[in-house]
Amino acid sequence: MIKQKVRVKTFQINGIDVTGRSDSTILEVAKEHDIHIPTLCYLEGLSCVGACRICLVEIKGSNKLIPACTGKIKEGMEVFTDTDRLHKHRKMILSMIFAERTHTCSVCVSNGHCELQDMSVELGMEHSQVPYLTNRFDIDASHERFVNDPNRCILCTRCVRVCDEVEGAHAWDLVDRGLDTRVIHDMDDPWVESESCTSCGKCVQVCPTGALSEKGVSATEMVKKKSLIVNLLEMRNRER
Amino acid sequence: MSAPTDARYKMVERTMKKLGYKRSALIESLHTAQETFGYLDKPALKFIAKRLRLPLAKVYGVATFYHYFRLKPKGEHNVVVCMGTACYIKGAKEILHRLEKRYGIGAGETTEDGKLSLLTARCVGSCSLAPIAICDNKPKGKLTVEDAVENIEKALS
Amino acid sequence: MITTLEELEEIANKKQCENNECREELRVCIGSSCLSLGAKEIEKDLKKSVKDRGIEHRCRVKGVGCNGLCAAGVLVSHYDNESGEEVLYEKITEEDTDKLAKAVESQKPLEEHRSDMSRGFFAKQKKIVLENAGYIDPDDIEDYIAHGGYRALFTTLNDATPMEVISQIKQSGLRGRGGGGYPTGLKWETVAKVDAEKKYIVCNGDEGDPGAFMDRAIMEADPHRVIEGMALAGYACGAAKGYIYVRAEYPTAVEKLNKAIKQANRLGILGNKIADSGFDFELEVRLGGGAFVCGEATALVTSIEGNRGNPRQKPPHLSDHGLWGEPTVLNNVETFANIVPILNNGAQWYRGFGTEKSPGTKVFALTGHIENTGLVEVPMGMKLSELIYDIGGGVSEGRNLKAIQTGGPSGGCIPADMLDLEVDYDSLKKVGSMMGSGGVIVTDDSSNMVEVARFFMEFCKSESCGKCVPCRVGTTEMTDILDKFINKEATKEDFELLKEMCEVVKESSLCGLGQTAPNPVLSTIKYFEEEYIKGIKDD
Amino acid sequence: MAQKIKVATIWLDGCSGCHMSFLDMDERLVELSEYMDVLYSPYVDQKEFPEGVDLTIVEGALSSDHDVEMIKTIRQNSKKILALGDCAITGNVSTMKNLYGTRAIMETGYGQNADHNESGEYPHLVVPKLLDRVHPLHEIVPVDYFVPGCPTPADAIYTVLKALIEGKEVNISQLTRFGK
Repeated sequence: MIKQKVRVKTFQINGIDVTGRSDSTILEVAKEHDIHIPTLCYLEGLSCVGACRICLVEIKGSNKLIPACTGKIKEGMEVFTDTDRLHKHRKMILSMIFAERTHTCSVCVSNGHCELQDMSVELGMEHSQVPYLTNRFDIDASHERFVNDPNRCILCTRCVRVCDEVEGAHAWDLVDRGLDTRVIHDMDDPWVESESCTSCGKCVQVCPTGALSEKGVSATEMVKKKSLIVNLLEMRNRER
Repeated sequence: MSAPTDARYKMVERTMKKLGYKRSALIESLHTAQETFGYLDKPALKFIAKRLRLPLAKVYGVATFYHYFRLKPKGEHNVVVCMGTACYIKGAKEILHRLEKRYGIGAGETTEDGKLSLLTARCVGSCSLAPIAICDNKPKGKLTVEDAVENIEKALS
Repeated sequence: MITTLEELEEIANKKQCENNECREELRVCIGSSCLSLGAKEIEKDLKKSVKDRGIEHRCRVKGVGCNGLCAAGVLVSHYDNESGEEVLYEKITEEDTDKLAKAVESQKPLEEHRSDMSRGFFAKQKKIVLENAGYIDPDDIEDYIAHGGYRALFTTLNDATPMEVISQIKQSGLRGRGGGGYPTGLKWETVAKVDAEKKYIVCNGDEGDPGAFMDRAIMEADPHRVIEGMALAGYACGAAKGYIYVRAEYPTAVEKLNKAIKQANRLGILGNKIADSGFDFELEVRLGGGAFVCGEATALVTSIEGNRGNPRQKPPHLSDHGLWGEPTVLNNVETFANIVPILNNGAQWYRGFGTEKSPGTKVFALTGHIENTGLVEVPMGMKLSELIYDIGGGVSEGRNLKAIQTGGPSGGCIPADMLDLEVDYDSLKKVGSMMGSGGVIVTDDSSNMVEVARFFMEFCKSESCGKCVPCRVGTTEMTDILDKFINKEATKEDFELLKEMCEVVKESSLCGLGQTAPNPVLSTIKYFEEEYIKGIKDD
Repeated sequence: MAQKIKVATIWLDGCSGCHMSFLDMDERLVELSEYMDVLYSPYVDQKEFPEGVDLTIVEGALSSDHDVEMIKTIRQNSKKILALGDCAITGNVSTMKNLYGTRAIMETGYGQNADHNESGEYPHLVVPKLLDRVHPLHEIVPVDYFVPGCPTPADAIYTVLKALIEGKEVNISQLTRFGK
């Protein structure tokens, strides 16, 4: 493995001078400086995958757009997080997420507490620019406490990551690929039959939409504990 | 889970042993399992997961990601229609449609009597013989729609 | 076990003598294309016929790799070791084998199957990568050695420093043959300079572009050349372990490579302390599983690690975070196959072929509506017209050339009026296509270009790994929109949306698959816009 | 005073909740009536969709051949179309049947769940024919304004209409959203 010394790097975000530890990501440094970059698949405390492409930023001198969550900072780089080009791309990408599956907000348990819905407000997306794809998935309500509705899943893989990285169970993973990709338990077994699931419910709490929810809540009632993971990791580190 | 008594598991075990039971041996083990069993059923996948100490979900995720792996048994006879570009522009689509109609199954499916599986390939790399189909492991190149049907009729009879 | 150059020469001499014992050779092409036309049976029958006629002492029958003219398979070449004369027979079937043996016996060529070797298809080619293809027995390491094999490795290990190797490759100007065209020497240098305990050399044999089969032919016809190239890369970069990632759909290539590695291990050409130097190099074959995306560098590496082939965001590049997090050199089969001739003949010699910015040759797979489908190797910078007409023989009679598609699903269509284009990395890019791995698909005027674009879009859709949104959803949406054009149900708004989606998917997708997926659409819009307009309904 | 804006409102495949919300503007309706005339609406007794409408406010998705015919007429006869509420914009609850197909829905509604349906037929003579797939408005005709919500809150409708009357720009996302 290559060892790198931790130093400090200075660069610019939106014309503002910022500094960060040399191994930081653009998103981390932006957060430290109260510069907001919209994110969706990112969740503090989990690994970054750069899958949703909402946090794309522009780097001066490069034609490529880079996700802020995985992009490492470089000395002297000039990052832009708020350009017309980015707005256009983000809006189209968000349209694609809405169009991919069936997010009927009005009848969703997470209505009003949904990160996808919030993103439509933040990005000013009031209608999908792309046609809706109709793709039906079976709902798994076999577990006594939780429900998995893949029709509302955006494949952010937070559930997969939290189960593997924080709970250590790796009960979730992705199955198939492309548009058919789903999150599953074990060998696509019903949730209740999963040998690996500990029923800890972390996946439910980190799910940004109504795809994973608690049983017994009705529309608009599912409020998730967003800071659960960060608190958990802090507590663990304190014990050591 | 008790160790499967089926002697064929030894083949899979050998591959895993050769690769030191490392987690990275997963895909190679799946290949061996498919070669040995003809397809990957859940007991075989579970066996590999246990031996390589991998989560079940991960093994299943990998097995379904790669389209070379089959999770269902193949038919007695198999026809793979190549859908690569060269074959496509020389009429592979029509061949596939005709076969789908003739046998009442879609690509990737097996007839109810288990006699015939109709499969497609992304490109079998024999573009100079386009359009090509592979009937029971024998490549049949420069096909016409009629040839294709005839070849299968012959195999099935 | 051999440890010195002298011992290597000894094997070469012995094998050459053995080869010369028989004055003549019948070389049966057992490349995949001919194989599927019954080449294996033909080889067996020929052996029998030759024996029956009692001429086995003067004529040997052997299987060789692809010689390129796949359209005319099965190909059998009759070679005279003394005079160096060669007669090529085409379209040989099992019925012809005895006639052929008779022809050898009577010294009268079998005219009705004789192929004209002076025609453009052969005359205009320049074989560097494929120089052994069609001549040597890929199953026999000694035959490779007899043709000068492993000399580059032994001489380099004895006389050259890793930096000298890299400097030769840099000077040669060799660029990655996988499609991107990144300078190989620079790539090696980056990894060589990294201070790390473990490094890896990985060969990308996951040739997934529909219509491309160059790498397969190389792996099947001359596996040792790839192995030698990789070992040299290992020496240059300080890596002791390499992997060749091959599609499971190429069983013959896998078999030949495994056999070749085994033979090399047995002779001590791979393993510990190669050529009595301090250099160790171990090589393993890994199978792909039918996922085109695994041709992408980060996906390929994660697949070797035993995972779903999901790419990850770059940077970091493989050169500092590759296989198991270690610095890794990843090159394509054809790139590795170029290393040995460069080191044997020198960078200046290599620069004598091709253009200034793209030296050397490129292997192309000609397919589609073209007379001579098959594999050809030509100097970079050759005019498209030469490639299509002089070598390829043009389109079928009564038809007109419409477009040439290069670069597979990541590439684009070049219209027939741009035949003067000189083919290299930069010129193709300039016209909106790309070199890709070397598939050249020729379409005549019977093809609808929107359908061609749809074919590639559908390909990307079903090969999208599903990780990032623009590729997963965008390729599906664009396939649906293209369907509207094909069914003549599109609106003007659809056309605008299609163009907009091309831009977003291209710029915001995570990996090369998504970033290049819109190229076939963009290039067909650029050159064949009227075919899209025809798909827009009136009202 | 300038000429009043000619407005139409229509209720396609939706629950009428957005029209209720419209009425929930209460006394502000009186204020708006200073600036606009409602020519055609469930609130107005007018059978034919008029010509020369300035703004048509559409609630609901497109589910039947009649809906499609209507929206095409509306597009022809209106300068601007405002899609009001999630059904018009996303299809909302109406499009949930797309997942199962129209046939399956008819079979459930008029077969399995029917108390009396001896003939086993689905209504097809006097009611519009259902499409194979429900569409939001903009998949069939160009739409000028999108004001989501389920139902769109009265405040949002008022602010948007007021902005339109005054020719001012307004950030719709700050007023309402999907599912609100």
